[in-house]
Amino acid sequence: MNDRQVLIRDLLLLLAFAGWALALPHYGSEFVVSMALTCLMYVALSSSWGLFCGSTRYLSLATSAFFGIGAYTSAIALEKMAWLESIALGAGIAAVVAVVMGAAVLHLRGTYFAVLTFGMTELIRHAVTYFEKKVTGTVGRVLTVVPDRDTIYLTVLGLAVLAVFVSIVLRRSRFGLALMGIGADEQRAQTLGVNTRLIKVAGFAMTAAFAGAVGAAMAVRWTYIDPHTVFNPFIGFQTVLIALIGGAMTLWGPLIAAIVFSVLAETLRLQAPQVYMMSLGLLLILSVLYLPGGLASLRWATFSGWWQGSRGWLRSLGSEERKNG
Amino acid sequence: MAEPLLQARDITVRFGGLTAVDAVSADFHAGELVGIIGSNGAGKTTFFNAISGVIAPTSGRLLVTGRDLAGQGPHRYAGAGIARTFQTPRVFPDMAVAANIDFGLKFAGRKRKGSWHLRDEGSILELIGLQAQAALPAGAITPSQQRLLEVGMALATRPRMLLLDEVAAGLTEAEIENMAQLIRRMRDELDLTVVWIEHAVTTLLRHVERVIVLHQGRKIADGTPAEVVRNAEVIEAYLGDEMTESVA
Amino acid sequence: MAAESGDGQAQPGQARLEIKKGFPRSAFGSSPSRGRHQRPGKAVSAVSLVQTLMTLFSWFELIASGLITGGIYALVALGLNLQYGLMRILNIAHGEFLMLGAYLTWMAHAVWGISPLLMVPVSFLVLMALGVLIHKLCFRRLTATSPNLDIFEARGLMVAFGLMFLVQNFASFMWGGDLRGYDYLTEPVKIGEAQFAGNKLLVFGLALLFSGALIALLRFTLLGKGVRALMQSPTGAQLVGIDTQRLHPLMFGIGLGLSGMAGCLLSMAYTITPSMGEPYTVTALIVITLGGFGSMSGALAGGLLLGVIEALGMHFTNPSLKALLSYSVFIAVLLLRPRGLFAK
Amino acid sequence: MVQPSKRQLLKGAAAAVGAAAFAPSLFAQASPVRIGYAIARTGPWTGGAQVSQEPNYLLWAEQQNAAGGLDVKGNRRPIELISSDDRSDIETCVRSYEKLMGSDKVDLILPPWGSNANFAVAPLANRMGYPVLAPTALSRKLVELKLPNFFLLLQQPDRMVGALVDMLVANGVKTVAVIYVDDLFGLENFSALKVALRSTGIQVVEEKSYPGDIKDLSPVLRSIKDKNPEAFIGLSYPPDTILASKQSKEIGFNPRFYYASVGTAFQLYRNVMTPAGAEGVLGMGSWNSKTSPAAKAYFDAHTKKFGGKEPDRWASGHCWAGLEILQAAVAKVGLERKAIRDYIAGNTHRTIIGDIKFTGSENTATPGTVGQWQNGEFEVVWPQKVATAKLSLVKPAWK
Repeated sequence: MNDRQVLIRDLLLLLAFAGWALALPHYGSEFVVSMALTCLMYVALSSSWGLFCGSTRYLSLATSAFFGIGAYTSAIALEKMAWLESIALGAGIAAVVAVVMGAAVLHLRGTYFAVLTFGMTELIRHAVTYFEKKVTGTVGRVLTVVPDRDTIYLTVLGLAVLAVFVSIVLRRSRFGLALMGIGADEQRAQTLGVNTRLIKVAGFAMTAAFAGAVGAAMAVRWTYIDPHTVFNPFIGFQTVLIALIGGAMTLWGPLIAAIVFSVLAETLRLQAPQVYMMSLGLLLILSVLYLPGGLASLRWATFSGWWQGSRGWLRSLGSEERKNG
Repeated sequence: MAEPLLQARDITVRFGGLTAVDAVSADFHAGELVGIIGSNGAGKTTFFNAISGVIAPTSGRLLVTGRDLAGQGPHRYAGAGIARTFQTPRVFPDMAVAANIDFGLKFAGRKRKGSWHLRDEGSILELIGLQAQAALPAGAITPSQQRLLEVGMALATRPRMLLLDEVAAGLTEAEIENMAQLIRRMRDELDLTVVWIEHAVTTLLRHVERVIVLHQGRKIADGTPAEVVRNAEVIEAYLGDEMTESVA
Repeated sequence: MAAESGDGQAQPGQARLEIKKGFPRSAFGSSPSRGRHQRPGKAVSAVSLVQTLMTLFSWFELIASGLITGGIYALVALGLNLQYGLMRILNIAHGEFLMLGAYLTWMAHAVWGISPLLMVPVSFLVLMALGVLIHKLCFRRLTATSPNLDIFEARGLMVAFGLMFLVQNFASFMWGGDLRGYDYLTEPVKIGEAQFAGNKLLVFGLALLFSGALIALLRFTLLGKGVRALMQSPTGAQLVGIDTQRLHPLMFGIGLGLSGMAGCLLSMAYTITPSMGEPYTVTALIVITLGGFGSMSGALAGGLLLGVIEALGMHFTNPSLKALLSYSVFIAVLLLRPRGLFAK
Repeated sequence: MVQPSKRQLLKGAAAAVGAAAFAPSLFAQASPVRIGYAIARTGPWTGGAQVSQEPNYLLWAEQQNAAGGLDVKGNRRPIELISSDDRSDIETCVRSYEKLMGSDKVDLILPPWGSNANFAVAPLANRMGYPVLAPTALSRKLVELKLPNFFLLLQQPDRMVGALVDMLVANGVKTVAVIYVDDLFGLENFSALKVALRSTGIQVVEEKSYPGDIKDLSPVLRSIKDKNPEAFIGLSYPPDTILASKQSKEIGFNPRFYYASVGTAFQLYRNVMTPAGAEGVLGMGSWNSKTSPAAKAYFDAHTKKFGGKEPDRWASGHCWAGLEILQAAVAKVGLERKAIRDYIAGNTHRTIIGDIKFTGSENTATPGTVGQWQNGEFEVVWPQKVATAKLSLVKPAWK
């Protein structure tokens, strides 16, 4: 019962968010829309990262690898294929790479895994550079077929909403439960019948598919892509930071953090770019030290303090968060 | 006699140069209540880990109702109906007690029809006596309640065989008795094969019907408690006294 | 002085060319893309003898230059090895602290004219103090609040990420984003026929010295025993009277101090920018992976090995393959020999 | 249009210019001309952007405002720069320009730094009808996009390496060794070099590419030294230009002609290598303060404003030339962007680096040039008609 109410609440919130974002291009200025686009990009990346990495506690730094793969795919495919097909292809190839990568590294945990995913991202970047240079004779690609901005916006919005929607559905599914079990105690989950290897690879591939799709959709904004820009580790770092600061295991945390950060970035960037980056670092440290559950947990803690026992649905929200957290 | 539920054939586990389990063979039949004893480092837990898939044996075969599962992952064992607990309870601390039970039901327990007592979360909670704690996070209940929950989680996989690793450790006298009751009930009412490791030999020998004794990785005895305590090798390994007393 | 050696160089060089032309190629085959270059004809035995000698010389030069670079790699890895290998803090901001050391040195040299050599101990001490402070502010709390080592590692990594952003942008804020550099000890030094830059040799020498000192420190002193005990069993260490409250910050501080010192030395040989840190972090990671986390001698050997592998790889194939090569080695070692190449 | 400010004139108005987006309109007489740009102030692009580009924007705005403002068809109007950091990130760069052109509706934009950022901004600006005069974009592919509003000030690879090859041929060079960085810049220049060398008798004794973050070039340089080429050509970026120079000195590799593309023209190069050490080194350079009196004035003003920081002798000049062209266009046709574009496309412009004329997007009037360090100054030494000093034929040993 409670669970059902939470589900309905989450879906309604998502619907409201989607509706608001959908309406934005009609009344928002050019600037607001492009800011919203970046914001949505990080909502999609961080939420999908949280899907797998949040619940299983596998710290993947490979987001930029999948992003880059998606970007390259759409750069190549767009000449022959339709827009959505290219995006789907980007997601597909990223997922395939994730399956291969996951099969090789997902038995390692903790910082080993983080370091390895980072290493593999760099390896892919250098491999693509080398391949491009040897085979095509140049490293970058110019994208000449470019859809208009609204199409890109709608696509990224769709991906962001899909990422959150999948998160909502997933945490009520066996798959999501298995991921959570892996995060809590992988071996225990195994002895209770979870095929952890399969689940991990599938979860990793799913995260990768989102990153690939986002990469495929965003790359067309840059006209020219080369390995250095699309495999930029910073994209991966920022995704992880946003997810963690927001609360990687919560549903709305990454979304909240993505919005907070976009706004913060835009306001601080103009006056004091270094200060923005420094406060990003500081915020991260503080949140790890004092708020390991992320921004979303802060909201819950304060709210529950104020409203304890006053409203039924709020209490159910609390227990839901706790169950997920 | 019917085919054994689990046949361990020459199970050997080596860690580097150390042989933790040395060519141990044993059959476990449906409905048996078997104890495994041995001093520290005798290889009890390693043997358990091997027959539940947590570690792959270096050599040997593990036939579960005739199929060799040696080298497969623990989920295959769980799927085949072999459930286990761990020495230190490994519950999911952030999930509610009920959700911890639910976990097993959703995975290994999903494919089998359980007996009446294992029909759902509620019935299992009732069996282990944790209905009152159902909504609490598993990390918040007492350590002895966590031991019960650990057993409950294993039961939720609706097993045919239950491997219990020192479930009585750290419990009070009364709690041990309670646990032993539960174990007997499970065997009797759920028709489970129960294999039970305990460091406290006295407690164990009082409740099991058959004992396997491991010493320095090797099986040195296998029989009824009464037989085993008269076994010369066992007495030598164990200094005897304690065991003879307990059976008397 | 250098002028003479430079001018004089052309003549013998030209003479040598005739004999040496075929050097690497004859042994390893040639890549067709590498230019029109005659292979040596059928060699008369006397010529081939000379050729072998010259080849030996070239080998020496190549391996020596690889070893020197490798020494620098080992130096870069020292601090991180202490922090990650021994304390399980994956300090991803390692390169940033190195950069800080480099900037301190550059500033001291460019503004006050202080000798970079003098800055070696200074940057060590400054960074060490900073390290102790950072440990007290961040990692102590982290140790106290993390339920297990896994979570401590993951959170430590996140804190280090934060430090990376903080330090890098602090530098950019303080000193701007321009490339910086200065000229110090760049005079070539001759060893036999081969020439090496003075500052590189200095860096190499100091890398060996500090690695050796650290190995000795950890192996033979009470401090080292304490650290090793700490790694094996923190509570046990406390029981035998090791003060973890002091030892931890101190070790972290020494780690950071070593990064600062490495940065100071590197600034003699390379240009510096606020964003220079990342490649060094990666290099350090690769080196300590090769050597096995926490092993000082392993890291030294790993660094030297990587330097030689890269030098050979670059010589015989292509520098572009260098990154591909080092990452492949890195990943292969992590997957296949996670305890390091030299682990038994 | 922008509302005329009703505020009182405050003293020191000019000093406020160039600060940031919210720089208030302090000028009472005329509404400001709002000029926007995003450029790297943090991240890896900063080094280039803060040497060759942004200082020029600031200096230009300051000079114009000190003179009473930018001449818009005879009316002097103050310049208000609206700028932000692009964090060396393409997406941030694109977003910033979308904001500038779409929301802020600035009067004019100035380009970001580097080929990649210009690739991203060019089609956008083209669509919005903003003319862009890019001083730090170097790629044939950008020319091939055929964007009517986009103009590249730098000489393209074929011209630059063409001049280099001409110079080598004229001096009887027979053998060269080439290293090039693994990106668009390196590859385009390298293929242009190959084309230019084809009709000459010059032999390439070694050609190797390397990744941009390289820390050690000595194995490559040693093998090149063994082959003893008469000329060394490094198609390199500033950090690797300096690395290669230092390591060449280290191993005593000192060919007759030592050329390294980007970074040689920087003041930094002289600081790092010392004036004596830099002596004779060749690189991409197109002007210096001897090129023209205007160039000298610019050089002095730049050095004075930025506390001794000199503009580089290559792209800084192009950047300034771009600003000169823009200034002339606005003076002639006002702020109507289509008219500015037509003015830029249709005329030959006199600038501090000489005449500039565009064919399509490409600057086809400025010849390819070669620069050389001589006595602590980076001189233009080739071709003779734009040379500021005579080519010194034998490079002295590294010092």
